Amino acid sequence: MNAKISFRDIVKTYPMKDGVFTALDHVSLDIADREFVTVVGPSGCGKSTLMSMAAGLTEPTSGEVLVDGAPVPGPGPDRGVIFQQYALFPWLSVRKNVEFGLKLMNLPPDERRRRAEHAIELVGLSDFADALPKTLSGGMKQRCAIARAYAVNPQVLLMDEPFGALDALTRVQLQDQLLDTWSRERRTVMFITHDVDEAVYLARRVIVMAARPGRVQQIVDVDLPYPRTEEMRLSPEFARIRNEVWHGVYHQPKAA
Amino acid sequence: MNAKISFRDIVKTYPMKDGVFTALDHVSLDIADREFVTVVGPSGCGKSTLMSMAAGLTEPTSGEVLVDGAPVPGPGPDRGVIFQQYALFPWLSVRKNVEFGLKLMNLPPDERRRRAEHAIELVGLSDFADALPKTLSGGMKQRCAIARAYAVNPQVLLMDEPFGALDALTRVQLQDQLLDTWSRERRTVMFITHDVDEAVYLARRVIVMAARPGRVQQIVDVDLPYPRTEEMRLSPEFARIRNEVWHGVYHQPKAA
Amino acid sequence: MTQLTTLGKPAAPAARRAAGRPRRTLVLNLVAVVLGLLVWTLLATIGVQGLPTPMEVAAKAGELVADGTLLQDALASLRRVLLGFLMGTLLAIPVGFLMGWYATARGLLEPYVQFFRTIPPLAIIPLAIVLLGIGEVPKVFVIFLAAFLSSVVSTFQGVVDVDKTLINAARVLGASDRTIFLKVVVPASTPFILVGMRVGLGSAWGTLVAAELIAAQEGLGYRMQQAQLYYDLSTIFVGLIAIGVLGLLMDRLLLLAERRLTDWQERR
Amino acid sequence: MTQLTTLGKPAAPAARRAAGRPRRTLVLNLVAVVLGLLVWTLLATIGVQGLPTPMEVAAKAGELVADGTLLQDALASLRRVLLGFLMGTLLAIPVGFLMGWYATARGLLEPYVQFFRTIPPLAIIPLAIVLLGIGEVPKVFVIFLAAFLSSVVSTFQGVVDVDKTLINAARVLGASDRTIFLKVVVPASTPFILVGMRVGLGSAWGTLVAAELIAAQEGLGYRMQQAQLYYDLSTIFVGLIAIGVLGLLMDRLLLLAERRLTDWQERR
Amino acid sequence: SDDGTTVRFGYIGDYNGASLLAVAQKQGLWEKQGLTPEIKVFTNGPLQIQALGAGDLDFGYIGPGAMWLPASGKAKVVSINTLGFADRVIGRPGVKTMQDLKGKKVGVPEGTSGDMVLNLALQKAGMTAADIEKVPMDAATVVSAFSAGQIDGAGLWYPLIDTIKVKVPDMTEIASTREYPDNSFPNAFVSGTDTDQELTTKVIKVLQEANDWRAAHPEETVTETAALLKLDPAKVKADAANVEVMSTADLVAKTKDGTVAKWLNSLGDFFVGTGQLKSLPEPSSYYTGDLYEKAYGK
Ligand SMILES: Nc1ncnc2c1ncn2[C@@H]1O[C@H](COP(=O)(O)OP(=O)(O)OP(=O)(O)O)[C@@H](O)[C@H]1O
Ligand SMILES: Nc1ncnc2c1ncn2[C@@H]1O[C@H](COP(=O)(O)OP(=O)(O)OP(=O)(O)O)[C@@H](O)[C@H]1O
Ligand SMILES: [Mg+2]
Ligand SMILES: [Mg+2]
Repeated sequence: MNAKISFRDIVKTYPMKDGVFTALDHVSLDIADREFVTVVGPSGCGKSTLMSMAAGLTEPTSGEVLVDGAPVPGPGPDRGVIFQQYALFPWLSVRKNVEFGLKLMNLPPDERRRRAEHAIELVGLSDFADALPKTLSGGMKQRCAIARAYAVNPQVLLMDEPFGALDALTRVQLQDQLLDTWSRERRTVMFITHDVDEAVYLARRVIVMAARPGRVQQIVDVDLPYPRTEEMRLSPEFARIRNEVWHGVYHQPKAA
Repeated sequence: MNAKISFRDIVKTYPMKDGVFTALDHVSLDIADREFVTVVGPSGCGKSTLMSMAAGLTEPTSGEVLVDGAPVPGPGPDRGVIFQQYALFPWLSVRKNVEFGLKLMNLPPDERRRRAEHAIELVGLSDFADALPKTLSGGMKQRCAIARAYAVNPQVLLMDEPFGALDALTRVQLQDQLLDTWSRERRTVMFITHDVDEAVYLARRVIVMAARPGRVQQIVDVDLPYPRTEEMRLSPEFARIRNEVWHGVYHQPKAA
Repeated sequence: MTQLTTLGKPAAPAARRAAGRPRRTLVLNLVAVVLGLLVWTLLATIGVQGLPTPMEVAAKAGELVADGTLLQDALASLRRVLLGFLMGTLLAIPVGFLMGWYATARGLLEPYVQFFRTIPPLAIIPLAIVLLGIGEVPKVFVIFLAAFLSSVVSTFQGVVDVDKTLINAARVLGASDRTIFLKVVVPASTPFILVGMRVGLGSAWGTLVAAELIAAQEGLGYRMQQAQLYYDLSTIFVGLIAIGVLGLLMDRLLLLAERRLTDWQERR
Repeated sequence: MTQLTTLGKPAAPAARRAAGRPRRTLVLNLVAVVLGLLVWTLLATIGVQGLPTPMEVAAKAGELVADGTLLQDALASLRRVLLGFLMGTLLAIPVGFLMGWYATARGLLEPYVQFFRTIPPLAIIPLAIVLLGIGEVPKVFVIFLAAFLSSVVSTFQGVVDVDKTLINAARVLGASDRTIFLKVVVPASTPFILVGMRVGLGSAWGTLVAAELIAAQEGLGYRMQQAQLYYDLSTIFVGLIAIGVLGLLMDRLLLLAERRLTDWQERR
Repeated sequence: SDDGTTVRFGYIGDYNGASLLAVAQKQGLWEKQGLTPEIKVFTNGPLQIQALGAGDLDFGYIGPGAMWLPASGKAKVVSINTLGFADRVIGRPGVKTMQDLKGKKVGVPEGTSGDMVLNLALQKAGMTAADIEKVPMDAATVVSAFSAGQIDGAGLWYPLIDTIKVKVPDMTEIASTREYPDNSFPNAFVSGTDTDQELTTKVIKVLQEANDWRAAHPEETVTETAALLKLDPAKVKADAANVEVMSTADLVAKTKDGTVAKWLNSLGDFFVGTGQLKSLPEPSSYYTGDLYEKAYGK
């Protein structure tokens, strides 16, 4: 299989006062090149941990993470990450935050400028391009983080609840934008969300995880054609898949 | 009118390099005693700013905020706050975070313990009571912040997107718990959310705000009886109100 | 201003405070200085033997200003302190980074940094003379060492305390260690670095007297030692006050720099 | 351990590093010390005039240990430094808080703190003798002053930099200023406070020689000054090394305290 | 001295500063006068004068370099101790006369006896301070700077010169204190300005008896002093070689015939020259010679 990212029998434990806590328990998962997968699961089931391994920021206790068939070489600009906690550089304006990654690519200044402007516009922050993060509202911070990741235009996008702090309309707009970009440029996307609707609407496959210990519970294929449309959200097929995912998440057999 | 919290002609501006930015533009709003209002509106429209004024943490540039008819006397334990950014004390365990407010009330230790345990259990963190915040997932941090506010059992609850980082099931559970507590003990609740469904499900009135400048656009009464049930979510009346709110938020006439 | 309006104190006083702030601080500073002078006068006139009064010191200062000695001494000392201080604190930043970032560098450097930090500058002088002679170099070196050693701890801690998520954010954007240092660690630890610089500044001035033990021909520290031989307390006080005032001025400049550099911080 | 596994460096080395860390650090420390001794021996045997070799110093140390002088001196100095250091840094915490929190306190205290920070301890001695005599009190006082002045800046900065949202979170739970100070500001600024304490510790030891100018009858600083009368460099080196080692040990203890106290921090 | 029997006595940890106290203690001379000594070691004279002024000390010891302090009324000299001949002007190998130092760097701790001997040597050679490059520095600094070849000459004293000799064996002694018999460098014991006559007399008595014992037992004195100072006796002995000890009778005689006053005046001249003294005070205004004579009579 032509896997872009492979998780091979991943175990992640944390030492605790009383024994160890198993955050991920033998998780294996392949994400194909140019695939869009979403990950859902109860709070604390290890979604962020798994993603952080793909980013090269966390090491598994045992098991292996492969990118393009080779062990993950640490973090790199080929895999863009949007963190659950935004992680903006507080001393840089919105524009400078977005340009941070572009500077590292040694782009000519006007090209850099252009791409930053574009990403900022995409998330609707043009009027705040020169504002410092501390003056932004929660949703605006999140959008800035999104713009920063988009601007670099990485091959793989790892997104941890990227639209969690956004109002419904902005959210739908950004979902459609993301799908649009993805289908045009065919990036690989791993997208964590707690919104089942969103998970189904975006993905080719929905990874349903279970908690205590964190593991892959079920993988639901979404056999809806791209481009996805608002009508599809109302289709019976969508409702069926939605229910299947919901069921997978919330009627899990209790773990040992 | 028997208003618990009154916003009287509130203006909030921030100095900018080029002139001032108007975050709130002549906002007036009364929240009755024992009322449950939700606030929705686009990202950056001033929801958090408004709430922070009720908490006594931010001062309006002009206008007045009254609590029980008197100018807001600064922050106090009568008004519990759940911050959009959680604001947990990173050096305290979940339990100690939750007990923080209780200690300030000079409760006897076992009463304190009991109430903390209860609040922690309510949000499903019992197994992590002794964990430090840095070891919690995003959703778990948010639940800890919720437990901390609940434990003090304040007369007024000011909640800023409190369920934003939670998975759908946990979210529904906490919504029902909140409604349950609210109807039993009849607290005043001001609840910010970006989920229109949630806004309608919880509130007696939904305050719809508009952005640029931030202002109250519309107030939608929700004439559904309490206790609210899952069936109501599917009722045509719910759908109608939901649509009205959605319309209010997303089809706003553009401001000058 | 922002941080003051969000102080969370009742509305009116905070607003007033925000408005009148710079002037009020100045007034308080003046009050403090006047109080200090009063206490001093009291000590000098009533109790303590040998203590010159502020008037005597002022007269002596007048003399020293008139014949140009004070200006010349101040300039000589200022040059030494500035050089030593700048080199010391600027070197402390990369060294603090190395120690905070690479376990190897830390293991190798830390014993020395900690060891020499506790060694009094007076004790370094013989070695400095042997290795560097008796010109300006050993004087600046002693000051440099003091400034470096006292600010490196702070810088090091700043590096260690940088929020991990910010470093991760830079890494995933493809930043090298060097970039992370310059573009993330340095700005993020600016508050610590500036504390380090302010502490280093204090050490630099505090070491001046010791440094000017090395065959100085002029300088505030040298003048004070001369005066000590003659038990000329007024001149010693003029020297002390000149050092204090110059130190205070430089500290204010650093504070100003800090305000501008850490504007992005959310704080009270 | 946690911070090391999240270092973001390639998997294998980081894991290895985490496992072998304490031992590796120790080895590196030892390597550093051995290197230092080599350089010293080289300097002493080949180049530098008057420098005693490590062997000579060790022999002198043996003598001083044998006749009990070293132990007695070390204890006397340790007592002074500990007292002065503890009082100085503990006072720095509330004073730093007052200055960081109340604009009035800041306006009144800051000029003095900044002023005295730049004044060399040597210059304080005459005043200390006049006001406090020649017993233990003025010695401890001089050390206290040095420790206080160098750690108060750091504490102050820590207070100013405490995350506003945490203070707000405490306020809305009904915390008074006092509670906020004890329960939020102090823990949140622990990293700064501990930097302050470490810098203060350095200053305290560094001031020891000056303090023991005040008619000390025993102590490492006193012994070094005595040795200077006869230019007995070996004894001076024994004193320096004893000070350095004691300082290093105390610093390690502080570091240990820091590790335990700031365990909650997310960092590399 | 609350009950009038405790005497707080300051000293400096070398042969001159400590030998009498070591002897007095060992020979029980304090007890004979009904006094209890409390001796405190200092690193220099001015600090002791300060402690005398602050009331923390009753008596102290100063070298010639600090003699301008009693002369300016800060203390009283109660007894001359010895004459020091330890000071030299030294030069790097090849420097043979003061003329050779012309335009060269000469390190000197200002205001000390090293400075004095340099001045005298310059005078004798018909030169002034302007003829050399006088570099003021701390005594320990002079040692380092001279050994490291950073300066060409120095005004310094033994035992520090011994240290230099080890490093620069062929250094030269250009001038010595011994060459200036009219300009002796006496060191002395001092008290505060308000002298309690009775107590002072008793203390002088102790010092006189110790002085005579020291004059009679030079070897033992070195041993006792080394023991008190925890120093190598050889070092103390070398130190003592540059000291002229006089018997008490001799000192009394020299007080009577004005020799002591002459010494003090010649020091005073030096201090007037440096600016440390504004005018030359009458030695009797700060040397309590009468008490010294009386005590000897008892
Ligand atoms: N440093 C740590 N020490 C101990 N436990 C940790 C640590 N980091 C994470 N965990 C635990 O690992 C589990 C998985 O965390 P993770 O952040 O991956 O959850 P998540 O699925 O992203 O949850 P959420 O949806 O709430 O963000 C959690 O139970 C958390 O408590
Ligand atoms: N310190 C500040 N300086 C300048 N502008 C600020 C400051 N604080 C907030 N603002 C601005 O005020 C506006 C309202 O912010 P607020 O946080 O209240 O929005 P919000 O409605 O809560 O948005 P969200 O849903 O994204 O959290 C935003 O446009 C923000 O940029
Ligand atoms: Mg997560
Ligand atoms: Mg908000």
